[in-house]
Amino acid sequence: MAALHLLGGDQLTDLLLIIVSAALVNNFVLIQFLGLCPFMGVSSRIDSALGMSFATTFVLTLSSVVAYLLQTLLLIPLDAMWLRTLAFIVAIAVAVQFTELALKKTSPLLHSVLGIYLPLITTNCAVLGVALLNTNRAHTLAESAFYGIGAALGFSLVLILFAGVRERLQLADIPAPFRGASIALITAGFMALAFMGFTGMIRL
Amino acid sequence: MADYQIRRCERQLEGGIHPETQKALSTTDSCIFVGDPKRLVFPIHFSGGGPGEALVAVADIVSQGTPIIKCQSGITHVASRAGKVIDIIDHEIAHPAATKSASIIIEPSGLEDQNYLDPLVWPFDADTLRNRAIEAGILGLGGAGFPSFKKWSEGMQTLIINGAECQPYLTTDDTLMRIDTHSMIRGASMLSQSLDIKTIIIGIEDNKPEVLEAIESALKESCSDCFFDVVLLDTKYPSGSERHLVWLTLGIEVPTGSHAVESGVIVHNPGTLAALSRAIDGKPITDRIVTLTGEALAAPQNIVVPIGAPISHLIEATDTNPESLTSITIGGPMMGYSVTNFTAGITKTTNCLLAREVDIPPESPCIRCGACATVCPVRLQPQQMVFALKGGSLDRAIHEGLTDCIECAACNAVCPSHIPLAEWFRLGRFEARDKANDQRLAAKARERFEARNMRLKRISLEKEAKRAVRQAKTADALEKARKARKESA
Amino acid sequence: MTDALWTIGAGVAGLSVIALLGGILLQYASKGFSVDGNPLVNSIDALLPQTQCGQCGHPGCKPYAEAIAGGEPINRCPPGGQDTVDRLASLLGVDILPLDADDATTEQDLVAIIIEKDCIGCTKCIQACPVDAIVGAAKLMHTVIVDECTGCDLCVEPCPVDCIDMIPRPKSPDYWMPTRPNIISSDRCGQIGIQHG
Amino acid sequence: MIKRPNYPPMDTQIVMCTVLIALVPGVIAMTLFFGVGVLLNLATAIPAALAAEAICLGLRQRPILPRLNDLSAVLTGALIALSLPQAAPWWLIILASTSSIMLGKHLYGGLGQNPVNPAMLGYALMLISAPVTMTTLWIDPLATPDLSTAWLAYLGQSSDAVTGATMLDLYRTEFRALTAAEASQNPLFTQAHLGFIYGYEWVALAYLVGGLWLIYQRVITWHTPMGLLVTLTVVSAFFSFDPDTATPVWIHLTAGAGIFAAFFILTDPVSGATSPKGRLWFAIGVGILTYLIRTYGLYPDAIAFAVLLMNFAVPMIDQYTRPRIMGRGSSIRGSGGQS
Repeated sequence: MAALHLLGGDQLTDLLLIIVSAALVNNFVLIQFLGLCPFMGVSSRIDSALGMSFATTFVLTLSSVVAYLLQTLLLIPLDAMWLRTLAFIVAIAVAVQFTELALKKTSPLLHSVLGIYLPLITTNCAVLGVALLNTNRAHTLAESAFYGIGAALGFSLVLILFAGVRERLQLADIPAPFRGASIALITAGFMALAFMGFTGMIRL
Repeated sequence: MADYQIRRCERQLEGGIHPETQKALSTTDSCIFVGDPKRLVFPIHFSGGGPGEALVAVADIVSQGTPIIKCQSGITHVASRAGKVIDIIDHEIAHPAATKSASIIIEPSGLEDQNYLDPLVWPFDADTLRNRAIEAGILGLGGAGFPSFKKWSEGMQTLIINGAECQPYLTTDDTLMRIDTHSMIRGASMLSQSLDIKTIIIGIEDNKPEVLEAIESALKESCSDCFFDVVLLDTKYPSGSERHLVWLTLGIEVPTGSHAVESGVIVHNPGTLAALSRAIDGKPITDRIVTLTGEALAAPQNIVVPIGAPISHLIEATDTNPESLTSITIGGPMMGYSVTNFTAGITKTTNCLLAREVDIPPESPCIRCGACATVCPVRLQPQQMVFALKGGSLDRAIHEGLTDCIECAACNAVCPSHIPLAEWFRLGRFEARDKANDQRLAAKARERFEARNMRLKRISLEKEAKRAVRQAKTADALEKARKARKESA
Repeated sequence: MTDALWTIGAGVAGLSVIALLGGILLQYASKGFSVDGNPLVNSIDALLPQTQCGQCGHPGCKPYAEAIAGGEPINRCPPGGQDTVDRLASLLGVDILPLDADDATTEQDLVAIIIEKDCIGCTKCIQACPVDAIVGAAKLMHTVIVDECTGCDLCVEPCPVDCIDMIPRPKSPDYWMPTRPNIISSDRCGQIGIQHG
Repeated sequence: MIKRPNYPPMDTQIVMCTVLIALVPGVIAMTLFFGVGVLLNLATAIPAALAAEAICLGLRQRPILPRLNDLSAVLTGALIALSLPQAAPWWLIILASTSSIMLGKHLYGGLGQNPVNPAMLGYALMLISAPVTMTTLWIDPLATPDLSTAWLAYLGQSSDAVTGATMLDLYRTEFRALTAAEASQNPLFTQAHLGFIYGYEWVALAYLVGGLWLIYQRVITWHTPMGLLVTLTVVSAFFSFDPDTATPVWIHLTAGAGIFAAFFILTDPVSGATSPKGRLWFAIGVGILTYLIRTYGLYPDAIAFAVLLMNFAVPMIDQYTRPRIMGRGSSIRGSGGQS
């Protein structure tokens, strides 16, 4: 993306590319098929999709930073990289629990709407995936944070768009056997097909 | 000579359509009176002005002008001819509900027996005029049948005479404004002066040059103190919708959910004002002009008929055999409704009987082409609303603005899939009304439930307190008694 | 051997540190974000039909709303019908359950009416009415205020002389509803009660 | 003088028919430059689409004839036929056409219910499933094949002599290493066709004529084509400061499916945005995505993916581009929740 180099320094360009790559080209839901559970579960209404997006964005960004810090400050000095997965899951669980408490206070309706999916962010493979991919790719702190943000943006984008489509599908005259989850899964497949158009855009 | 000006409207209706007007079909220079029918039918609850009660009993003899129905809104309907009440039964009515409803049947005697009110003498105040409108049964004669006096609140700035008559085929107002111009202007002036309104706007579409001429000459003869602003509108449907006329002539957008009156504007049909003028002279509404038109009629024309005359009687007046028609549309091709039973009597709101063969092609699925949105005069998205309604979601349709629909049916006219959009919206609006009513009842029930719980709680607390006092007293007494016993022992 | 011990020690220490930090954070968060009451109850209550009939097993709609917020099934409200269940499911993001009711007639909008000539004026129905929609005094005839009656039928049982009937809610004489336009054949037929055609 | 209709034609069938007529100039131009393969595509795709439509309607126990008569399946078939490579084998065309109708349309309930453009869905499915066939079998306008060559290609034995990559593809691959001056030495530029540089431009012009006629007939509005073409022009002009690496604006507009899509694909009312403002945003989105995917992506022509991507954004666009209702302070936003 030569043009982007003209817009800012290389450092900034790289960070932007990381965001675009994580959000669109290697979209976590539609290309890497991570985080499908909340994608199918919380996409029947736009407002709950929005809430889930905010919660996931927060958790993803927070947990990728925390995971980075854990790794550099604790796991590497202790030479305990084998604990990575375990440590990350604990960190993510804490972040999710924190979000849940905060959400319960600030928006009880959203808290109830997100219901089971909120604690499930803990086991949202996208979250753990981001943390692990960050360490695999030896991202710096800023890169980790931006990768998390990019993944979250991509997740939010497809979740909200998908919720919009599903709200329309609820009114459509869908053949009886395909109603509900089946047409949603098919549509998600077509959405993944459309996102394949981004393939090859950024090679990172 | 009254002060007046004639101007062309500077605003353009957004959306709207140009249907073939077909007005020439029924336009005539004069208006004939037809003979009295054999019987007159007055629905008790559907004559306009809300549900009513009969003021007469079977076998009563009534004069022309005797009150026979009193509505909830106060409006009184009178017998349009002298005669005898022969029955009060469930009878077919000319109404989109297409049901039978309790009606008073009167057999005209043919006698010139009139029972009119006393003429009002100027000056009179607004309350006198309101009472007169109630007694004379003045309703919006344009089709909606809203009790006119309810619009006459204080602080109004403008009276608009809605002479647009934008629906195709209709020439009722056209005829009235040409042959009864003076009554209309007099009624408007009297109303304006009693309400302290200075400006009267007359809105007419530019396809009625004869009306303009008639109004101009009438205004020259009039000695009204009001300023008359005659506005020529482009011929486009639905420029005669109340909120659109207000916007076209004054530039005021009547906010959603409110009426023109709340924006300081009264809008009346020319016929209503002419009827008001006669009511001031003591004559309640007994007759009205009806346009009989359509390609299926032998002699389309405008006629003056007594209220309550059966539809078949009107059809016969055009040299057409009623049995040759399967159905007739009441109220014009756009917003009218179909009636198949011709024994129903016309009401004050029946402005047009339209007989024509229409071949509506079968409906096909909506392709979201947006033609309806292009012509929607309130800028709704009919395609989205009908998608929601057909999908079973009233809430979504309401969110899209269903309750703002004026049911003008311009969308119906342009839909390439021939979807009866306006029918869906009418149904949706009725359902929305019921739903709002349910919610209101639920809110009331919640309030009462909570109030009762509070009361029960308070009562039980009071009882508790009383019992405590009582117990304390009893304990006290016992203690005293015990002490006394001890002492005595 | 020391390596292994070191590794295990590091692991235990690392995890302990993480757990400690996380625990402290959450401890403070739970204090800082503690909530009083449950505002969700009002949103649920708004969807209930407010008949206060008690068929859900709770004395009124508000208590049932509280119970739902506490996790009770959403399908216990026969007067609300399946429609209410669907709305609740949508609000709370839970699965739609079939209505837990004996028959389908419960959805009909009814009101109580007192056969006035039979009424002995015992005031039992007045005490039973959850919305104070029955007026009257002891030994005097009672009457239902139709507009306020929710059709809960709680007054029918207590009446010692069986003088209370449930009738369909009377409509204004000029009430009417437009007919539904024909719909071209659709898989939604069942959903909106139209025959295949 | 043709009478200009007041409203869109009064029937779905007439709407579809008008669009089909508007395709005719483009089809003629394509046949002239790319050979009878175009007609073979049409002759295969349209019956396949009709058959698929009939089968689906039959399975759903719906009246078949009225839906076949409205010509919507014919139009979908025609659009997919014109989008596919001209030397495409028969199985590809049939697969593309039937999957358009069955997956793109009837899975969602048939005409008027589909959230994505059926033709573009079929195209994208084929592009993913048979990438080589879909990218190499384009006819070289300098070597218009005769009937027998076209027939052989139809049967699956295409000849390298007449096929190749498209102009857009050349710019992405071969020309990238060349300067603008070197690229202009390509025979496509040097061998002028009837005054124009190469065949693509004639085809684009023919589609433009058909498209403008559609606007004149009020079947489509100007918003969508204008939105796409202006966006594509502006974006590609903005990034073409280095003529040696960038694909020229002119190529962006005429060499790919740009004009064809602007007037015939994006204007599909069912899957597109529904308000004029929404249509504009939809087209702008497609324009930007098309440029991005064409320039940085793997696929030579990006219209299909860009259209599909924006199709998924349509419900959101619709919710935020409603016109302000008369009498209301602001326009309604959002979906108003569920049920």
